Amino acid sequence: MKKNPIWKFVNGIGMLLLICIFAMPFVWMISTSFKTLGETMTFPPKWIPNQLLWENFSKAWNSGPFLKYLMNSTIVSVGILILQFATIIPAAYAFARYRFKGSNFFFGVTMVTLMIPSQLIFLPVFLQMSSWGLLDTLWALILPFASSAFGIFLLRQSFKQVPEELLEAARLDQASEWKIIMKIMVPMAKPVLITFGMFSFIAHWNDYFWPLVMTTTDASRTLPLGITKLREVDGGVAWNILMAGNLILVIPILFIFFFAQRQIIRAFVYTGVK
Amino acid sequence: MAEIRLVNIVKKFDEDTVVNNLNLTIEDGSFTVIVGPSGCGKSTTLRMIAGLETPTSGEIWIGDDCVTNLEPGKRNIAMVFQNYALYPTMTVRKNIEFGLVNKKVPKAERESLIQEISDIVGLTDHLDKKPHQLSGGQRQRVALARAMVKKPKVFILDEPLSNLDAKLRGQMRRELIQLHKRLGTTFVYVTHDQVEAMSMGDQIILLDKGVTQQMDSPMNMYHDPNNVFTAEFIGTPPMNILDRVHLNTVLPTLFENVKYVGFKPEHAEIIGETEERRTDHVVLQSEILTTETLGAETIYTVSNVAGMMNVKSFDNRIMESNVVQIAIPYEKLYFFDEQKERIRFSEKDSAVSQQPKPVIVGGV
Amino acid sequence: MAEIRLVNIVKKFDEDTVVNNLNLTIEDGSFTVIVGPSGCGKSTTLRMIAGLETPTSGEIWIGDDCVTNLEPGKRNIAMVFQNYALYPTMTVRKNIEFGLVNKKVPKAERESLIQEISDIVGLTDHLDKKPHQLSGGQRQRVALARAMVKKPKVFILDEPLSNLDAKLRGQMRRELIQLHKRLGTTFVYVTHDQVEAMSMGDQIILLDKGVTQQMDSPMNMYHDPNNVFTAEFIGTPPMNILDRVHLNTVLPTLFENVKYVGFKPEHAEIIGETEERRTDHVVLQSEILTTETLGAETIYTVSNVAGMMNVKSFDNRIMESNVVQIAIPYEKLYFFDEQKERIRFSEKDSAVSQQPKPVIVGGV
Amino acid sequence: NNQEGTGAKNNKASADSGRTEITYWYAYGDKIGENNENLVKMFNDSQDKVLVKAEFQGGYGDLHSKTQAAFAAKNAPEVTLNEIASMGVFARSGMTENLTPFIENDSDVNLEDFNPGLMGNSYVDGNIYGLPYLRSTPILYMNVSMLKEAGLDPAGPKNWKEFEKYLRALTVEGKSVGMSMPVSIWYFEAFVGAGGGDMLAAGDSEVTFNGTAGVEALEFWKHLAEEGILKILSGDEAAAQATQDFANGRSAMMFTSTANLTHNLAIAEENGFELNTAFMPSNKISGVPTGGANLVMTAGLSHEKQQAAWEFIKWMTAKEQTIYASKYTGYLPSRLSAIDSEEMQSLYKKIPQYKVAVDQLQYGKARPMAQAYPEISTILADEITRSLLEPDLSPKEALDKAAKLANPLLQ
Amino acid sequence: MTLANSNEMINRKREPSALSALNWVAVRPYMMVFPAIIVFTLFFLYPIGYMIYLSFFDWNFVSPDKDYVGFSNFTALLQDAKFQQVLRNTFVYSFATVSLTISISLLLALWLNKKGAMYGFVQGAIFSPHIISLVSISMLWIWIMDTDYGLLNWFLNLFGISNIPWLTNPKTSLLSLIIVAVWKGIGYYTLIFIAGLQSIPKDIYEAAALDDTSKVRTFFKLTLPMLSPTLFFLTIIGLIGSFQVFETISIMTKGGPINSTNTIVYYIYENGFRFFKIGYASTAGVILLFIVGVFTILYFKLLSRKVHYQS
Ligand SMILES: Nc1ncnc2c1ncn2[C@@H]1O[C@H](COP(=O)(O)OP(=O)(O)OP(=O)(O)O)[C@@H](O)[C@H]1O
Ligand SMILES: Nc1ncnc2c1ncn2[C@@H]1O[C@H](COP(=O)(O)OP(=O)(O)OP(=O)(O)O)[C@@H](O)[C@H]1O
Ligand SMILES: [Mg+2]
Ligand SMILES: [Mg+2]
Repeated sequence: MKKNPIWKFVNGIGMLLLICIFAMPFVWMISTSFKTLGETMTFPPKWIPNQLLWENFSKAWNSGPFLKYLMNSTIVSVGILILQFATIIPAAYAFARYRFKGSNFFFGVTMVTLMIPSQLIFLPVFLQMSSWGLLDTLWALILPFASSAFGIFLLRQSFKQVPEELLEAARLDQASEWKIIMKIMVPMAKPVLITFGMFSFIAHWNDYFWPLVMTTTDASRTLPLGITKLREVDGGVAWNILMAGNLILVIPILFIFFFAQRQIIRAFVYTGVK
Repeated sequence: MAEIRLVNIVKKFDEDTVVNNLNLTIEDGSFTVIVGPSGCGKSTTLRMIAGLETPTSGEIWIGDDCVTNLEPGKRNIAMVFQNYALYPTMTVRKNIEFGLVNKKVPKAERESLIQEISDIVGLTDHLDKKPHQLSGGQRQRVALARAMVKKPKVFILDEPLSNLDAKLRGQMRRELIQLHKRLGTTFVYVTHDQVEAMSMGDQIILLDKGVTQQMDSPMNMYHDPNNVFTAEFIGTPPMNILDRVHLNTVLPTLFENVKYVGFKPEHAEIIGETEERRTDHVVLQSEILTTETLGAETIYTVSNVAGMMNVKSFDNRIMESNVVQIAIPYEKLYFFDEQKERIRFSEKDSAVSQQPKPVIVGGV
Repeated sequence: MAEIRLVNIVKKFDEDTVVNNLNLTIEDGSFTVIVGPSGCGKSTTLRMIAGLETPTSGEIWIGDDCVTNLEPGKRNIAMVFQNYALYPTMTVRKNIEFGLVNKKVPKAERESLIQEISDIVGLTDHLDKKPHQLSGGQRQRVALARAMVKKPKVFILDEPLSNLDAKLRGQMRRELIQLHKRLGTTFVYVTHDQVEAMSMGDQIILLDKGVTQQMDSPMNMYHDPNNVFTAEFIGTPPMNILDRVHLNTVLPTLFENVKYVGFKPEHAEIIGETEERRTDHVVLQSEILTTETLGAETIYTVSNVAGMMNVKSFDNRIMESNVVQIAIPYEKLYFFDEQKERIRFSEKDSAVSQQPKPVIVGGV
Repeated sequence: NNQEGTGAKNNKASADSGRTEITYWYAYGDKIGENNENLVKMFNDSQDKVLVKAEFQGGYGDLHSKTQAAFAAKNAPEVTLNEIASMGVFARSGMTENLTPFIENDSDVNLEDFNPGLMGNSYVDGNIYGLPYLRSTPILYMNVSMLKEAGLDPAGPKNWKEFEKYLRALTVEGKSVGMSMPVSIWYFEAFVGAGGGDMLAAGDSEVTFNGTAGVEALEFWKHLAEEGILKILSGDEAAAQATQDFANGRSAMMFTSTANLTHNLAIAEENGFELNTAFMPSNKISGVPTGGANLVMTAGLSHEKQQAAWEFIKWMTAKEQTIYASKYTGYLPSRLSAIDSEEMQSLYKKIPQYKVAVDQLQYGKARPMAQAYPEISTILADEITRSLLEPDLSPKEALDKAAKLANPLLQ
Repeated sequence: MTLANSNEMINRKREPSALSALNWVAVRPYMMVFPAIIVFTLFFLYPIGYMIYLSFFDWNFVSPDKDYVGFSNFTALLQDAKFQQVLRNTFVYSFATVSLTISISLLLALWLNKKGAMYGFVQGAIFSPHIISLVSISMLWIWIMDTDYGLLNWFLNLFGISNIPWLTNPKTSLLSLIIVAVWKGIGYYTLIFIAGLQSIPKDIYEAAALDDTSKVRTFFKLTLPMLSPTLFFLTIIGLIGSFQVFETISIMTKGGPINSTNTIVYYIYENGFRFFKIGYASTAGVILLFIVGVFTILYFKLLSRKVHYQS
């Protein structure tokens, strides 16, 4: 309650320390991405490189068809997002608002999905994709994630909190169920959708394992694979170029995050994730 | 014509009978208030009329159409919900417009309708705000506007004022009465507040446990209750109902079938302890427990041989002592039988006419 | 002794002055009600007394101690919050016990205190339930019990009844009055409902925009308002305040400094259109707009040359026509100056005494 | 899950252009990746019968996993790489094609020309399943500047004894250590080989690394580590760390693949010291494992595809391409004729460090190719690390324990 | 009124026959959940079934024959000392990660749950690791945790602490992975805790202040119970997530040194795709599924009932 100057000082120092602990690695990443190979190996570490070696970025960029990777990453992440929205919104609505035979069973199925790591199931999926001729296409990266159990769970929670009267008011206004979903439920769940969308986008943008398994050619590879290619060299690792590549991977996400940060807290306050 | 008739309506939730063989007629153009204690089935009845619930059995007619199984959107009914149920993500304009868009009303017509209605309810300046930016009274008006713009045959209002504070409630009450007058449409209004019911309705339907207790004009409801339930529900404070056995000394010669005797708080008079006895009154020696001064009137809670009761007095003199006598004229007594049904005697006061002299019961 | 004194209290939020140089004395053992419109600073004042806010300047005294900077827990004050602020994760018993444990009251003593208090408020059967399992009224009682068990010097209650429905509100109101009588402790009660204020308080403090408008007994508040604000705030419906200019034809000879004239709705009488003129009355030809029948009384909203006004009548006869005359006795008029302050004339009726004959204004 | 016919996709693709299309999967990016891509392009330009599509697939581990999965899905590339220790697994599980008939029926191929030191892993059960492509061997890298400072011969140590002497001389308390060495089975194989031992018994019936040669090797390591003159590194990043130590002058020597020579020369230059290379130190005899990958053909291809794949493999391992790849990546030239070529010789003259590995190949040994060897390697590496970290755990005990765990895997 | 007329026309046209309307209402929920359920069935349930099936076979995944071996994979696996260590690692990792993350982020949330640009910035900063791919994070931390050249030891040296062989010593390697996981997770958890704190009504704190409650008691008796739904949501999500850890191990340690960081998913991957023991890997998968399933059921059935103090 009282603003003691000493407390204020300690508080400030503490926050600074926090920022250091959590942001320092990025500063390090940025710094390294501008260094020469020799500088990356010096000890004690150098914070500021002697000169800004911009060519690390072009080297990273040119180490593979990065434009293609970037496009693939975008198509996959956005495609997944669109499909997820298309599947989780109606499902969450049905789970939240209808009572129907088997709803518990279906919801159970959904929850089971939540606990399965992709490392466990990729082989059968791989064989299936192959038999459908979808291997090494973007479809193989998109389809398995066309829905999200976590998304359904979150969204159902937030749909449940929409008061019943609102739906009734809409029904009296002669709105179809579809219209109710799109015009009333979805706008009300917007913070949750944005948050979920952001997490989903981040997860798939950054995903390494699935594309690694499902793609065999550059035509369908995504950015994280392009980046690790920089590391898969038999011999010494060029950390400077690797970090430059990682920075290329991170920047779009950073951008999205600062756009969506406000929504996240709100989303959790609203749904009261419980 | 938009007369609403409920014929033998029964509504069960699982095994719970919430509405039991209800028969109602709500006249076209009337302002009908459904009133009753919490949980008595008011909302359920309303929701069946609106089509938001389907009755277990029975029929609902609006005008000449049997609407029992018609979708809510098709009944030409507008509803105002207790907490307004405004669409929180839409502006006031969009809220009002939503139903019109669904009905495929052309844009130009929508515009002019919105203009017209928002003028009426005084929202013109707020059309581009969202509900959370509005005060309680303004929200209420948006809910009304949204209902009105559809030009429905019937307005249904489920406790629309219960979220407002006393002052605003009084004001909105008057506005609603005037609105009804202006539109001339049927209003069905639900409340559990009898003051609201009394002050607003042309016709009051009093429900208890899904059964109609009385369907009457406010004045009759007040002055001529059919049973103890009505008598105890209507009035601030409501009628005092005394068990006959406590009155045996004061009114020993009542008819056998009279089980309860009631009187209205304002019909009792407080007379000083020492004041002389009155002959045509029941007089009870009492102790004043609390005094609520409401300005023009004062309500005393008193305790006496027959229990606790309220007395309402319009003169504001200060009592010198807590021990007083209260006097109720015989002619103002109401009588009820064992089933708590009103006993009406053909001739006034006949129930106590045989009583030669009143007796004051001693002690408190 | 637990007299509470606020001395030159100022409270600002950022640049917003919410309470402006407030001086108050709340007498020991009194039931003081702070009343005023929403946002006037009632809660802020209360919270400063409780120690939940620190005043920007000024001093707060409880008894002989200056508590301005004392922690809330050390002030020996108990507070009942508007939405009760019960600890939702604890049972009723734990809720009541919580403060005692903090005070290190021994277990056996706690047990007996809880027993005693829960008996008083009638919660004995619910001690092991959690708040969400209780009804509104029961929760309210838990909040009270939690406050009472600490045996505080002062009870502070911030709109404790506003979440209850009308019926329960009435009942709880009476229970609180009785509780105050029994305990004899200082009660500071906040409400924005003047009916509540009138019916409960020994002393009423009327605030507006952080400034005291009047501090008085309920009866004085009602019959002898200091200014237009008080007059318009108290009473259901409140006093009608008319601008003098509209009355020039009816009351042409008023003193210059009188700017507003007021009368209470219950002091006006409705007389048929054709009834004879009265000499010692202001008579206004009016049209009845709405009629609210409340049982014992009826409130008419009428419109006439001086605007809209309310008339309260205790006889329930039905009007044959909407066009009536209302008559207000001169002696029941109140006068206010340009600053809306009351003008009290030394001799009764002197303001209109020079008036030889009343004039009826025509037209509606 | 049986292998009748090949991937439908590939057959279809070949129909239209007139050229037989085949896919080739390779591992690693950077220089190695470029080398692969360049060679494939050259091959495609050099003829008009076969069209090869080259695809990067990660490290050797990823490449292997994906090849298997693709094979199970009947989608495998026609040509791929097998890390040499995995030759056996792929061949024995029927994933790769026996190349012997192709070699026998093809007069262009002279098996004699392949460096015999590199051929050990080409044979599985007497048949050839792959031809050496990008191959390496561990060699000793030395910081000559530090060697000179310590008054040592820049030519490097010959045997274990000299090796120990070097280490001791190069260790300066608090400043530098003789060598940083990751616990790597590859180097362990070199030390066991130098002691005249083998990792597995003939026929892969049981492990023999807990024999005298093995125990001696580990005892030597442990002794050096305890002296503080050999810094043992463990974990996945050990190799990178060793490089870093070396680059910074914190260690004077290191073992690593010939393939890293280019990279390390660059680092030495940037950090201003002179770099030399030498044989792995010998003990009783000289014997070094080789590393890298062989080119293999997937099993079950159509005749047409087989021919195309064979053409490609043959071309890739031909003299000119061997020279190209070796110069581009620093890997060993696998053909004797390539070594003798003028181009290579002039390179060796210019950068003599390259030659060391080639010369060392005369002692080259095959790596074990048992199916369980990858798993055995992990087990062994764990136990070796444990023995080096825990003073009380004797090398013999540790190796016996590893043997006990590993032997069942061989059955 | 023309408006009313046109409406009636539209109504009549759109009105479906009673029967089909009824059917549609009954079918509608299924139509709504089916797209999602189909995705789950094809890409999660079927593979799981297949995995369970494979756990009864000995198979190297390319050879045409699968040998049916009954439960012997299970018995072998459960007796395998390495697998036992893997399970132990997994549990240590999961419980340490979750409990550390939760307790630290709860403290941070209490501290940072204030208004002001600075606090918002710090919240954003500590959340930022969550948005970066695990691959990048792993590479970054390999380097930070390098024994001789790493930032972390360099920093500790400033305080006179000698080099710690973070990733290269079996004693500290698992701890290192835990540190990375905690570092990455704290921001996300803190944000959710802050949201949870903000939904606690202020007035109960005021009530507690009037009850003369100490800070510590307020925290344990009010804040913590009020946060319990959030707490358990995070616990279960955290546990499930940490049971599935893969990337950091695959990139930072490959399960080593001496198997000290090998956890179950990595073990499955290693056995299936490095050692070609599909049956064994599938069996481990079934065991993982079982463990995660137990925790999930525990959450949904038991704890949620106790924890949710409302309705
Ligand atoms: N969907 C439902 N399922 C089961 N029971 C219900 C349902 N809706 C209402 N009820 C029960 O039906 C009874 C009547 O409810 P209803 O809402 O009509 O009461 P009400 O008169 O409107 O009360 P209030 O004044 O509190 O709004 C209550 O006992 C309630 O518990
Ligand atoms: N923490 C705060 N920060 C800024 N302004 C505040 C704060 N608390 C109250 N106010 C402002 O102070 C004024 C008085 O608030 P207060 O809560 O005392 O009103 P009130 O009389 O209790 O009203 P109500 O009857 O609506 O409860 C309001 O305008 C309010 O917006
Ligand atoms: Mg209701
Ligand atoms: Mg307030």
